[in-house]
Amino acid sequence: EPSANAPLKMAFVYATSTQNPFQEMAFGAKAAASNAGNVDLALSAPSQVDGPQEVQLFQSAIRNSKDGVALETLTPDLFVRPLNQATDLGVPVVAVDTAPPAGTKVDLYIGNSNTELGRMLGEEFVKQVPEGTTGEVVLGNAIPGLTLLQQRLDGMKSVIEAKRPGLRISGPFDSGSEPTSNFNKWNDIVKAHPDAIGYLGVGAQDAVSLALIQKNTGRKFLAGSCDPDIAALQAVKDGYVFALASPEHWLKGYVALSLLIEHKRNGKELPKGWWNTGSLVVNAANIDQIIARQKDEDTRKAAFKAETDKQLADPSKYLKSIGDAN
Amino acid sequence: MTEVDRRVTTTREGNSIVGFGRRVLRAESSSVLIATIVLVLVIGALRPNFLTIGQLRDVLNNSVYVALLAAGMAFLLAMREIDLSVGAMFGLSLITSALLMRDGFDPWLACAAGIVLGAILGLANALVVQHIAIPAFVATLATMQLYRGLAVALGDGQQVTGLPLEHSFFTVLGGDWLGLPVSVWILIAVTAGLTVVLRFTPFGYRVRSIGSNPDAAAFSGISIPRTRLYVLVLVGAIGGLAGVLGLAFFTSGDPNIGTGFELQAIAAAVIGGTPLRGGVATVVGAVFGAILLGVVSSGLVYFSIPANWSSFATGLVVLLAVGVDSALRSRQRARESMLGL
Amino acid sequence: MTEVDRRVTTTREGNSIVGFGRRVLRAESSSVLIATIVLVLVIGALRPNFLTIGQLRDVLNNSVYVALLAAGMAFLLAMREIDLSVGAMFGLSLITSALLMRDGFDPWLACAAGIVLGAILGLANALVVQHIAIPAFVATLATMQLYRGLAVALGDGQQVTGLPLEHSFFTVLGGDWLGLPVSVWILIAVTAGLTVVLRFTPFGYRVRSIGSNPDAAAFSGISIPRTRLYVLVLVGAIGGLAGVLGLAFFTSGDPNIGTGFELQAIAAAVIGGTPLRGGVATVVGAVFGAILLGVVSSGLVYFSIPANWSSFATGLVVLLAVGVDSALRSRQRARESMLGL
Amino acid sequence: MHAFTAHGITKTYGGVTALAGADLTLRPGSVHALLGENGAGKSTLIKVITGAVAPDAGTLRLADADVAFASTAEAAANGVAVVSQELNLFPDLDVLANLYPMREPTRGPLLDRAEMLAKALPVLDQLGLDIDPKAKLGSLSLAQRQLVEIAKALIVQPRVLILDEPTSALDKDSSSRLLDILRVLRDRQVAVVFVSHILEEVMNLCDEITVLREGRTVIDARPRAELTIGDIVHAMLGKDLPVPVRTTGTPGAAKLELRGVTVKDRLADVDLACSGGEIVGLAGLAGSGHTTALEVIAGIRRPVRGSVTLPGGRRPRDFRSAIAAGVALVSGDRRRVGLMLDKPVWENIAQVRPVALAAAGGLLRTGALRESARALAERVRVQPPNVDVRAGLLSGGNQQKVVLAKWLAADPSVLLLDDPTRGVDLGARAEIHTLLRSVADAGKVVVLCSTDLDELVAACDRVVVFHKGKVCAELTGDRIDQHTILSTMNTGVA
Ligand SMILES: Nc1ncnc2c1ncn2[C@@H]1O[C@H](COP(=O)(O)OP(=O)(O)OP(=O)(O)O)[C@@H](O)[C@H]1O
Ligand SMILES: Nc1ncnc2c1ncn2[C@@H]1O[C@H](COP(=O)(O)OP(=O)(O)OP(=O)(O)O)[C@@H](O)[C@H]1O
Ligand SMILES: [Mg+2]
Ligand SMILES: [Mg+2]
Repeated sequence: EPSANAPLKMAFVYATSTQNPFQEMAFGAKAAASNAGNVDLALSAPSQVDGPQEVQLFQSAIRNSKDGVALETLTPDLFVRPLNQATDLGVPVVAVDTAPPAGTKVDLYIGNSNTELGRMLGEEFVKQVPEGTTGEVVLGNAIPGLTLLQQRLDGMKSVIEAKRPGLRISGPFDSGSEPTSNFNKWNDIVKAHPDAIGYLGVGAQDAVSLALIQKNTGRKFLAGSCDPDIAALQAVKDGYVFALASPEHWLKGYVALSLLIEHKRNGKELPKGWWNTGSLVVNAANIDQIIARQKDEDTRKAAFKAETDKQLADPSKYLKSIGDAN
Repeated sequence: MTEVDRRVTTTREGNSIVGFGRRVLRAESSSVLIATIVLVLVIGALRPNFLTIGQLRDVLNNSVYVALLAAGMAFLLAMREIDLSVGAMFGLSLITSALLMRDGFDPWLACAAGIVLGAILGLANALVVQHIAIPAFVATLATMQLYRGLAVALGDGQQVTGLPLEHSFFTVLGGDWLGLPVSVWILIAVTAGLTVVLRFTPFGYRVRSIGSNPDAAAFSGISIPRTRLYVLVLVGAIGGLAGVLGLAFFTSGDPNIGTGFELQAIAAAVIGGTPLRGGVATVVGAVFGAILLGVVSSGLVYFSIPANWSSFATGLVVLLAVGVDSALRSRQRARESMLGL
Repeated sequence: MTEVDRRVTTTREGNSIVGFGRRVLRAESSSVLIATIVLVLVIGALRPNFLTIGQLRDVLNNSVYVALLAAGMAFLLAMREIDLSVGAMFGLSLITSALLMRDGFDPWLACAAGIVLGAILGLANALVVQHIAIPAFVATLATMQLYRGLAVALGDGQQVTGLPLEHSFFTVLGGDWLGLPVSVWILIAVTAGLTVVLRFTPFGYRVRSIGSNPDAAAFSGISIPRTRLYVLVLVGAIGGLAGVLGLAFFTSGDPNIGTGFELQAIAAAVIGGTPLRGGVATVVGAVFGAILLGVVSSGLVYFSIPANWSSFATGLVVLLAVGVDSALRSRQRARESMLGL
Repeated sequence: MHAFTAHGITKTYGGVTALAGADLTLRPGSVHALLGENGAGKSTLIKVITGAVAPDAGTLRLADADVAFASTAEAAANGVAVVSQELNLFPDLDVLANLYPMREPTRGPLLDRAEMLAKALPVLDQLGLDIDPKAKLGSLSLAQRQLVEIAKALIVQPRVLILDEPTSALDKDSSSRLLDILRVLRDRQVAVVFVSHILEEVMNLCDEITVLREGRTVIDARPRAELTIGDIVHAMLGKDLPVPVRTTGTPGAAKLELRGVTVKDRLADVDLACSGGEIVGLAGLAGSGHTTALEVIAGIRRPVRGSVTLPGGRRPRDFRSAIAAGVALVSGDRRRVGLMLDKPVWENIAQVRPVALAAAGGLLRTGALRESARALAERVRVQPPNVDVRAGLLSGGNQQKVVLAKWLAADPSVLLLDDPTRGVDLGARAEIHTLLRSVADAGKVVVLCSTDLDELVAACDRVVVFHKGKVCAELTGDRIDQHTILSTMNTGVA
């Protein structure tokens, strides 16, 4: 039995170390650990999105970090056995960003609603387009086969279809995730659909590429996307992108780790269900504030403090049934 | 008899069991095995938690897929070919079996279908290589995208879930037997089988002959296209097998699963002692190469490396591990005597 | 003069300019060029929009990075080596230049630093290969992760923005000259330069000699390690150059940039007519191989392929394109063997 | 009754005619010599007979049936075995695996290694090949590999056995052992075809002789007794053998010196001095260290003790520095260490001086390289004299000439040769010897190792004999004759 003041050994396992959205969550987790103090937090992620390898890292993590593991993954369905293994080993696990798969005993999921996120972006888009407008809108999907991007696309599509029925929606087309291929694909898509009024992506890189295309060609069109990468925020500030829908990744990591620490340190029961940490629209109105927030880890911590305090003080307000997660 | 002759003769080990064992060990590249063990021990010394049965079992279990693909890749490398589509064949077989199961087919039947599909994909590779007359590298670069695309398209870009997890397919193949995961037993069986094929059958001789000297092989009447076809089909079938084992463990189908496995499999085979230049191969080495890579990535988790440095650290440790392997290997080579002209 | 001699002499093309031109064209693998043109025309026939100057310019511009890496890769393949770290060197050079610029260094200075860094990374690869005595494939598999990891770590996992975009570095290198992007001009210059190096310098001959028969090369007094070192440094420097060109165009640095370029570069070189078995290489072919791949992915966009089918379609078109290339090539071969060459 | 007949065989490669209606008629129980100068079409005819190459026209009959083998494997299955000139072996496999391509004995699905070994050992013993059958083939010397290739054919127990220059890489001992085996096979009614450029062997062994010239049969299965060496040479070359100009060298200033050179297990305390102008022969049994001495001079091997001084006082640190100091090393193992088979002849000839040494400047002009290559190719008489042909497509002897040309192109001050005329025909060989003489006359040091004692006798001014790693005798003048060299090699005393 470790002594009472031994550091808690915890881990945050996430999809990849090289992409910004996941890093935001890692920053959140780190912040929670350092706020709580005396937590030995291991951050592990494959260098590319690679489900099976993440499974492997997770399996190592539940052995090394017995006090609790937060798991962020893009391929939750691969984790049925590993999650049960964690339960067998008595390691508390919280699912982050994607709902835990059926057939496991993990019953806390902390994430935003991706359908909602897509809808928010759709609403922002609709605001830019006068009623009765006709024409084409083109959608892109950076990683075909990734469920959460599909949910965002579905959400966005439903809003546009409902509110601007005169618009013809093309796609989604494959827009590629690696930065140069994302640029090339969008560049070609823009050329192949020269008359579209708007181009909408749902990944982190799309806004960056769409802004650069406008800059290079001098053509102005409506561009929107999700995830507040630094370069994407810059694109909003420069006026090339009307809005970014941010899933507020940082909050997910923070809340997940805070709850795990509370649970282990003070024996507080982990809540059950889907904790929706919410989403945020970044547009011209709040862009400066968000850029300031995203400057470094300290600014993030400071800016999110009010929100995290609020959410952790009243869990029930944020909790729904896991089955509702979308 | 000259002095040299005598010397050469004394090095002959005859047919003794010891000599046989030693030769097999040498042929099967023990150095990567030792390097793996050294790595495990070093990690274990620094982080004792790592040295638990459960953890080591997990490492083995996680390495099964790449190890199987690497074993097949060793055959290909031995005949100077490369198959880049193995990861995609793995993914497509997995998704297809999963879809069949979801649609109500008997899981064991779906499992067989997955393996057969793998073999068919391998056959398709072979036919493309033959009839378009392009190197397997280029052909499989294209079919890699094709197969991956099919995996995404068939599942409509979605993960395939809702499978009958209580069925014996999942409990047996995803379960344990005599303290080891069944998939590890299957890996052991496949490794042994492929080693026998490579070392003790005419087919294995042909594969290595072609890689060793393609002109002489053709001159000797060995059909290179036919041998390549068999090997590509074999690699496909192994990919299919890995796919269904993956399905049994992961219990769901992800269309992007296995992305990047091709490079890992090649790397594992090469680290294990199968050079790209052909003629030589070791299935056991390839499997241990995969396990070595698995140990590196599992082991690093124990060292709270800052996330931004984890990729850097992985590269560094791989470098160290192959460095140890290479040092062992060169000692062995030195013993094998240097030759002049 | 025997009868045989006489017949041989008549087929000889002598030293005429025509003969020279024909030899160069043959050596530089015109088939991939023709295949590319055929592909462009077919797409253009089906989707006339594709045949605009702007679109074709973009295809060229987009292919520059992989084309540069492929040009370097052709040298490596010619000597039976492979560098998997080219994508990571590209990324790391790009990020490093970007960071230097952000930190106030003169962009042109940062640009030079990026290229030099590339060369140093190449040198590091060479030293690893030499001193750990492992194949370049394994060494660069490790350094690929290492360099990529450094790119992530240096930039703290964030994109690097806030660069002085009005500086001449961005306007010149990211701009146009005589109707073509400057980076395309640089690609043309590098291609010409490397072709001269490969075909008309002792160094180029050494590279191809080694790939043709390493033992014979060593027995002719060619130092394989030294030649490999130069080539790896060259490839690194080209990676660095591609990196700074990428920075000038994209105007910000992303640590993920260039992921997967290694496979594309190898594929481009192989499709362009540089086989993996070594001894032969064509820089021009490699560049056109990259352009061919660029045409495939740009062209497909015009056919509104649903995202879930795009990978499948890409694979299919690549297969068709290399099929055309292969058919042309085999006709050419048949003609050559008629001449008894 | 004929064992095998080939009639009217024609084969052209693009513009090159390799065979133009060649005939060959074999009787059982007879050793049949197939002769002709380099490039006459001998190997091509053999490839046609054994199914490795499809003829353009002509008929093949085995016993009484028309045949057309699809591959050498099929030929072997029908009792027609071949020892090909360019060894068709697999360096990465062990000796045993090399002996049974496409016809491995099996037990069930598995190889029967015990059976393979049991069948191989007597053959290996018979050939005097005392090696571990499990040794990797790539670790064997050229001579040993040649014997493996022969063993491979013998194991088939063929009715027709075709040997394409089997003795070119063998020393006297092994050659005569092979000839004895062939005599035994003749007594067992096997039809043997024997290709060789060593007429002495031919006259000793063969019963009938066929000569090819430019792809045609010019002497068709004539009994040996009816022919003199002069007739044969005339038929082969279309003229008489050129007599090598035999001047006695006058030692020049350039000096190559080995002092107290010791190489572990190979050489013990060897002193050797060679002057410019003379051709020095090194002789010895396999393993006696004479080739090792060559390697030491070339810097390929570092002696543990002693020193090597090249002309001009430089010492070879490694092979590259030796080449830079003017050393050239012509090897008989042309395919492994001599040539780039996939490259045209001119690139092979250019490999040392313009490429490795960059002695022709930083920019190479293809035209100039081809031009100077053509001059050299002509000098050593490469046939066809087209430097754009890939080296791998040349006949064996012509490949060997390219290796020589490549090193002559480097204008060496020390010319080391290890079996430099392996597989080269009589006419060209005499011319090469004249060429060596002219190199020596230009004041260069020439050191020659050869498994062919006749060559030592014909070319050398002085022969240094090695025995068990030591120099045991130096023969000069009249004492350079086959008998003396041979007995000294074997006994260690002159
Ligand atoms: N595959 C090929 N393509 C083109 N020419 C060839 C090919 N094979 C052989 N030749 C040519 O055919 C001719 C006959 O060659 P072959 O090898 O039969 O000669 P050979 O009599 O065996 O000579 P040697 O005594 O040197 O071995 C040569 O001019 C050779 O260059
Ligand atoms: N220590 C050894 N281990 C294995 N084989 C050896 C060893 N020493 C010598 N041999 C074999 O004997 C052959 C001849 O050896 P060495 O080079 O010393 O003799 P040589 O005088 O050059 O003979 P040769 O006339 O064959 O050229 C080698 O090529 C090699 O195959
Ligand atoms: Mg011949
Ligand atoms: Mg020797």
